[in-house]
Amino acid sequence: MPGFDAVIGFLYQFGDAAAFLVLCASGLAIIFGMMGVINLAHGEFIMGGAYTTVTVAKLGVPLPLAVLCGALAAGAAGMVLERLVIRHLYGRPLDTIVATWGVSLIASQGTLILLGPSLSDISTPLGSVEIGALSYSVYRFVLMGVAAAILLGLYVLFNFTRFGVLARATIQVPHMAETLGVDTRLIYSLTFGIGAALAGATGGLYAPTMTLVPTMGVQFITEAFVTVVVGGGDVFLGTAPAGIVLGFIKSGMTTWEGQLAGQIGLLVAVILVIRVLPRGISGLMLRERA
Amino acid sequence: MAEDPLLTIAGLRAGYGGKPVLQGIDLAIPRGEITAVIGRNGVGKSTLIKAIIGLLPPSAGSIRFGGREIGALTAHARARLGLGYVPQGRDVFPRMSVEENLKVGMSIRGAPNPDYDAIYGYFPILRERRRQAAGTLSGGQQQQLAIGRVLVGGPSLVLLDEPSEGIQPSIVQDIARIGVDLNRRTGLTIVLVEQNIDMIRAMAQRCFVMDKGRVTAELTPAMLDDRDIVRRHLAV
Amino acid sequence: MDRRSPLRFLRRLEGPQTLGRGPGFWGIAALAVALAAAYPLLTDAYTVGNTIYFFDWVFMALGLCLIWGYGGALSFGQTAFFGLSGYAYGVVTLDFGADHGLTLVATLLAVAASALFAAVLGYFLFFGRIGGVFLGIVTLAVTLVFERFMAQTAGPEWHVGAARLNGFNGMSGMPPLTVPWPGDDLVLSPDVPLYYVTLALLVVTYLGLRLLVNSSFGNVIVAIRENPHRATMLGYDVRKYQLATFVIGSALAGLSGVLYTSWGQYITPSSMGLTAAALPIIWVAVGGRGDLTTTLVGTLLLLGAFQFLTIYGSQYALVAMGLLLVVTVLLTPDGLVTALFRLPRRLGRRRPRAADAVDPGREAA
Amino acid sequence: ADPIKLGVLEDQSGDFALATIGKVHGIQLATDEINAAGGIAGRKLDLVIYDTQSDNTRYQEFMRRVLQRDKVDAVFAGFSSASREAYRPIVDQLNGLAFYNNQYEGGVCDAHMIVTGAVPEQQFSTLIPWMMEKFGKKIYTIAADYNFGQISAEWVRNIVKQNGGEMVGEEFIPLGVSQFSSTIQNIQKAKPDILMTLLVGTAQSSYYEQANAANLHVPMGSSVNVGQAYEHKRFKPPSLANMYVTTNWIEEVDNPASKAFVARWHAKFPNEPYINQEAENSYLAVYLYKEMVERAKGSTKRDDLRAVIAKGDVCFDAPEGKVCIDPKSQHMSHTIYLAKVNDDHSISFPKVWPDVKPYWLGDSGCDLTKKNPNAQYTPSNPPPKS
Amino acid sequence: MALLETRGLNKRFGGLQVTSDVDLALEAGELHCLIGPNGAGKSTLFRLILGEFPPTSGAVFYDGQDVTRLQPHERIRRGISVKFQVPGIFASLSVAQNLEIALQHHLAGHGLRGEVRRLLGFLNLAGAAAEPAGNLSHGQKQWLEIGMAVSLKPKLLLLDEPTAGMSPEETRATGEMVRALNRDGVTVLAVEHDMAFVRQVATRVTVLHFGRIFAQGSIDAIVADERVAEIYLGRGHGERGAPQPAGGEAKRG
Ligand SMILES: Nc1ncnc2c1ncn2[C@@H]1O[C@H](COP(=O)(O)OP(=O)(O)OP(=O)(O)O)[C@@H](O)[C@H]1O
Ligand SMILES: Nc1ncnc2c1ncn2[C@@H]1O[C@H](COP(=O)(O)OP(=O)(O)OP(=O)(O)O)[C@@H](O)[C@H]1O
Ligand SMILES: NC(N)=O
Ligand SMILES: [Mg+2]
Ligand SMILES: [Mg+2]
Repeated sequence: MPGFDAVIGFLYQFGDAAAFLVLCASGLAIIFGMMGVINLAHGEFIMGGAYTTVTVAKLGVPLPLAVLCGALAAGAAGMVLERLVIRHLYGRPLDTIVATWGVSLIASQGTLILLGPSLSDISTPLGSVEIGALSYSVYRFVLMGVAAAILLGLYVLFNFTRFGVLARATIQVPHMAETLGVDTRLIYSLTFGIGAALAGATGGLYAPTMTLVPTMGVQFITEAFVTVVVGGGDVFLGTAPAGIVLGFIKSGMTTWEGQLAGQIGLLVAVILVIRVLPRGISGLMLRERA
Repeated sequence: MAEDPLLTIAGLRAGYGGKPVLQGIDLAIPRGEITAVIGRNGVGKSTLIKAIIGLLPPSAGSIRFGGREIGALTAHARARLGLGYVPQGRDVFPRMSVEENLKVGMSIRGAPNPDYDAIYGYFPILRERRRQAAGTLSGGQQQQLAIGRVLVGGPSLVLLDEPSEGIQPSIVQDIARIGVDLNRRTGLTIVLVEQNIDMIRAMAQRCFVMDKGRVTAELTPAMLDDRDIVRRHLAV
Repeated sequence: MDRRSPLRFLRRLEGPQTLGRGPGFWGIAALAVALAAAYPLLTDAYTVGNTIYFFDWVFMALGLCLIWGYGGALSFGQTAFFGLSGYAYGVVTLDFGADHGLTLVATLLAVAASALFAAVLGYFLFFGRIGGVFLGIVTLAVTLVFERFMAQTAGPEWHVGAARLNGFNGMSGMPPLTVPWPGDDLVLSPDVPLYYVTLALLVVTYLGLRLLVNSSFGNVIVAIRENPHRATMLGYDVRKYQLATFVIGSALAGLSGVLYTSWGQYITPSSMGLTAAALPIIWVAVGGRGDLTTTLVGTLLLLGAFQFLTIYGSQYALVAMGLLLVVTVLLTPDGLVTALFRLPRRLGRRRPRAADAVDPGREAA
Repeated sequence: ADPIKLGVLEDQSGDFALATIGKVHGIQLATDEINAAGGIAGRKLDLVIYDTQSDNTRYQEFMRRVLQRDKVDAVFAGFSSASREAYRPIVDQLNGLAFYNNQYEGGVCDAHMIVTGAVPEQQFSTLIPWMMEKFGKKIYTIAADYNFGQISAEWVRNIVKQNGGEMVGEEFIPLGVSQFSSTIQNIQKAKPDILMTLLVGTAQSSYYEQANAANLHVPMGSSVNVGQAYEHKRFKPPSLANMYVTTNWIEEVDNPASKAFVARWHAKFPNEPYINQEAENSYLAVYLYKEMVERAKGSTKRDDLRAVIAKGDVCFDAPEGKVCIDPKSQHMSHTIYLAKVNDDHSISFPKVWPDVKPYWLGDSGCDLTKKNPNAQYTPSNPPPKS
Repeated sequence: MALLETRGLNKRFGGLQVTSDVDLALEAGELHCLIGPNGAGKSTLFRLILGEFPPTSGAVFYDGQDVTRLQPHERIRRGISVKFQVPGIFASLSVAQNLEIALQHHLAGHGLRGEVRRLLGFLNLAGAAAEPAGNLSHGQKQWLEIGMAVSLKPKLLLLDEPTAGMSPEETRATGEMVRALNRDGVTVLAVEHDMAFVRQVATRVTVLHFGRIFAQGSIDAIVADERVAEIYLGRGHGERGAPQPAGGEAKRG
């Protein structure tokens, strides 16, 4: 049944591409989409999460726990970075470009110096499954599920919890939140930490499938930024549909014309989507809702 | 009252980037009173309010609240002691709904069960627009939200910076009435920066006049009854 | 200066939009140019060639300063124009050679190509009301599309006339700038004559931009940066001003591309990649994006510092660069060179600038 | 006597550091050995080393610097072909001499360049016929989408055709791509007997683990993996199992000269994770340079050295075996080892081809003893026959 | 002939009808005030007149021409100018530069600098000329914005709450200035909640309520209108529309 194989094959690729985009973007959706910090060190948080996850997993810790360790490590690093550097830059988001670029240089080259040019990897768990004529990595289905779960979790966290309300208030008008009794420093620190932890989790989740090198962060950064920006102002109403739309275009173009077309197609789609929706996808959705 | 001021300011100096604005303010705000601060544009009224709530670090002087020195505290720490602040220019959280804006206000006292209904009772339009993004409210609606947002936290002192600005006359009356009512029922202390003589006269029991970063006069309740005296001081 | 003097427009060399005024500033500037002019006579061939190379990038930085620092539109894709012009120079010169001043024609064509492309792209962007980060991401996407496309043009089918695009390995073999000269053409390989040509171009560009930003045009573009809505309500067509700024800035990036390509006789897709795209932003931001002089000085300082660190920092070079960037941003909010500019005044005044602690008056950007 | 100065431009940081830090070490090891033994014609060797940070523009800056400021006698430079192309115009402009110590896509015909790495005709004309004989005639290529990958894929195509095989697929992957679900499906659908993987860079090497996880197991051939980025050491078995690579040397090569070389290396650089083929190429390049200078009676002038090369008998007994320079192309002959990656990622060598010559450039018209075109050619764009 | 005329202007935001069939005509030379409850749609009407967003239906005529499809800046160029409810200034540019940018349409060089100086004095901002405009107090920003609006030498001046945050004295001065402009031929449409100001300047008043024109007439007629008191002014409004002292005991309690 070649038709059936083709459909399943495409759905799998689509899910895989969308999950990658969403996971790349989820941490950045908070740090950039919400806090307005242009975090060029996002990739290094992912790298840090991946390194931690693999190191811990090699000690015999089960993978899910190891990923959690990766997330926590990246989250902690994020909170430290926030305290030392980012905190001083909230009034001037564009300067965060320079600072986080610097941080990214330090992190990747520091890792090279301390840990060498690469870290030996762990294998992908869960084996494979045959559907029709093709076989698929089961772990990839898990990634898709996790991506969906993370989006849902964030949506709930930021829209239906007290922390979420205070975080959004802090980010929108910080001095006003402060005068209403919100400990904005704590909120900033936690929010940044959550974003960094999500990046770490992404690194941990992809660690078993990728080569671990100090510069691996750059493989995520472009995708992360375009997904968040195409999503637009509202982090959660934006990132999910952006991941889906861009994932669809990328996997479609890849299937049709190969990886180059997928890559270029993704970027061209970004340009066109923003042109049609100058405030991103969530700009459209929010307008319709109002 | 005057023997036990809720807020005492002494020798307060503050400014922006080395440019002095407040040049040594001495002020006592009696507990349970409504005090107005008046003065021309740019004399430093908003600056004073910002220094009290903690948005502007003082370069000298002291601020005591309920007997405690708060000059070194962060703004949120001051808020949690019971200071509420309604800024000039409203500063609502634009991409959050009206209700979410109110929710943030609860942080002032960390009140677990905020009484939204009381606020909605004062400002019915807010109930109607509960789910609207605050940034799309009209100017006057935003002002009402800014006031409601502070009241929901149950502060013991409210700093109002030109609350009547942009508000329709009938609601200005309502706000004055609400202020006086809260003051009487709950002993809420209010510091009011205003240009609207009638609002001052309707609310304030005492009035300080500011000029060039200093308090230059104090109007007693009796003087407040005479609108020409007030008018003259506003015109300094 | 006489009000009717034909040179009265020169008064615009100073103004609220630029740091530095009065005889003190211009004296120092003249001294700097004089030193720069004497420099090749005092140093070795390597330093001359290397300094030209530094100069080559400054045009792109100045262009970005105009677009971003003055106009408020962060273009993350200036390297697209850099690359476009570089390749255009390569194609034209490889196809038509370097005789009869053709390299100069190629330079003009290449810069015009960038300007034209910027006009089309800018029309698409600004008339579509794309701004803020959206603009940054679209321009970044454009330069990455160029990079990825060019990277795979290795095959023989990718050529323009005799010029092979040559994929990721890059296009090489184009002639250096060549000036027709009685007797023998003057070939401007990276040496003293090219140094003077580049320096002169730089001085002219810098002064020209000063005139521009202090003109009423400059007033409007900074107004748009501050508050586009207000600028519209003063009757200015914001889109047209943004477009014009973008075209000028992008043409300067194109000029950088041509100079770089003819300098090293080489252009590669990676000069349009993510790292390359971020660098101009770093230079401009570190120097102080709000001003042409700080951008110019900052870019040169940073290029020099990075190279110095790479030479002497061994494996710690990148770490040191990173630290340098972080520390600079934290210590000098308005840019390193801007802070240096203010230093004399600050020392004179002996009054600390406000701890930018909380400024409720400022809208969160 | 004044020391002989050698410039070294290699990527000790950035993307390529993984494969190139060892190249610097190889040069340092050879230099130390030579200096300990009295230098070259009585002159010590002095290294001027710059980190090019995997950035083409750094090659341009530093190539000028070593030639003009440091006035080195020769330069050892470059990992990626792009970096080589970035500095090559400058070497030509300033009349320098550069050694490119890397396996690459071949075709550089430039009198200022000496190439010590292996080229496609050496690696593919050995590997592909051998694999087709063993596994079958249907070939699928995945290759990095740039010059190296495309030109290598062209070689594969040509050699497969010459040997009566069939290409069932060919896919080019942009550099930096790390997600391979679609590629893996395409390969599954095409059902090849042999998969040629010409993947470059750390991102692309994620392919192997992902293919393994999707249960795709086809015998693989490569000219670039294992020998450069030692994926078999870094990845958990069995993701690279059943891969066959032709390389002119890797750490596992099992002969006395090679073992002694590895031992000397680890004594000097105990923390080196792996010694790859480019490290050996760099090491032998220094000795080759010594040989040339000594035969030129101590002259380091490029023309004197090229006159020596033109004699056609400049050779050196490298760890891999004897290597010689081809005067027409200034490329090297090599011993080609067929390395097989076993299930546990150990290496065995089913076959060795001694003295494989870099014939293509010379045969197709590049002759540096007569003419210097300063160009890079490809099979579809060969040198003009004169 | 009407200088400005809106015909059946409707604007909805999602489910919310913000203006409904607004037909408002402004004669050339008129000084007209627009009042109405918070949220009535006054600012929205301004933005429709300026073309900041398209009306859901209806048209705007200016100077006899349909300008509904013109871009905002094109309308400004035809002689409309505006001061918004929330001050819009160029925050990091100096106060003088703010004015310069508005004035440079008409003036250059010496004349420009002279006019800037004159305006600074007039706006009471001479001391702050070199100060970044963002550092001004709220009231000073209002002044500056009025100054910019006037600098365009408009035929039609739209003022949205020009005296918000001003003291009674300043309010009166502003009223005088508006009247002076009007005497010089500028047509003015002002939104204000300050009845003293409205009384001081307006020849005609329109009341907007729920996006509809609710009442129109002289200030006396409007103030006397029971229905307007009901929805807008409140009972017993004073000069500035604020409450009368609510009985001695309330204040001194
Ligand atoms: N963020 C700031 N930076 C620098 N100077 C400022 C800043 N905010 C206000 N100022 C200056 O401080 C002085 C006092 O301003 P403030 O806002 O306290 O005045 P105000 O009395 O509240 O006036 P208004 O009635 O107009 O609101 C003014 O001269 C103003 O220019
Ligand atoms: N973008 C929008 N989305 C949804 N509702 C909006 C939007 N803009 C305005 N509104 C609503 O339209 C109504 C009219 O607003 P407008 O600002 O015109 O009132 P106004 O008459 O100027 O009031 P005020 O006197 O308080 O300034 C308000 O109820 C407001 O909430
Ligand atoms: N030469 C290579 N492998 O790029
Ligand atoms: Mg104020
Ligand atoms: Mg309004």
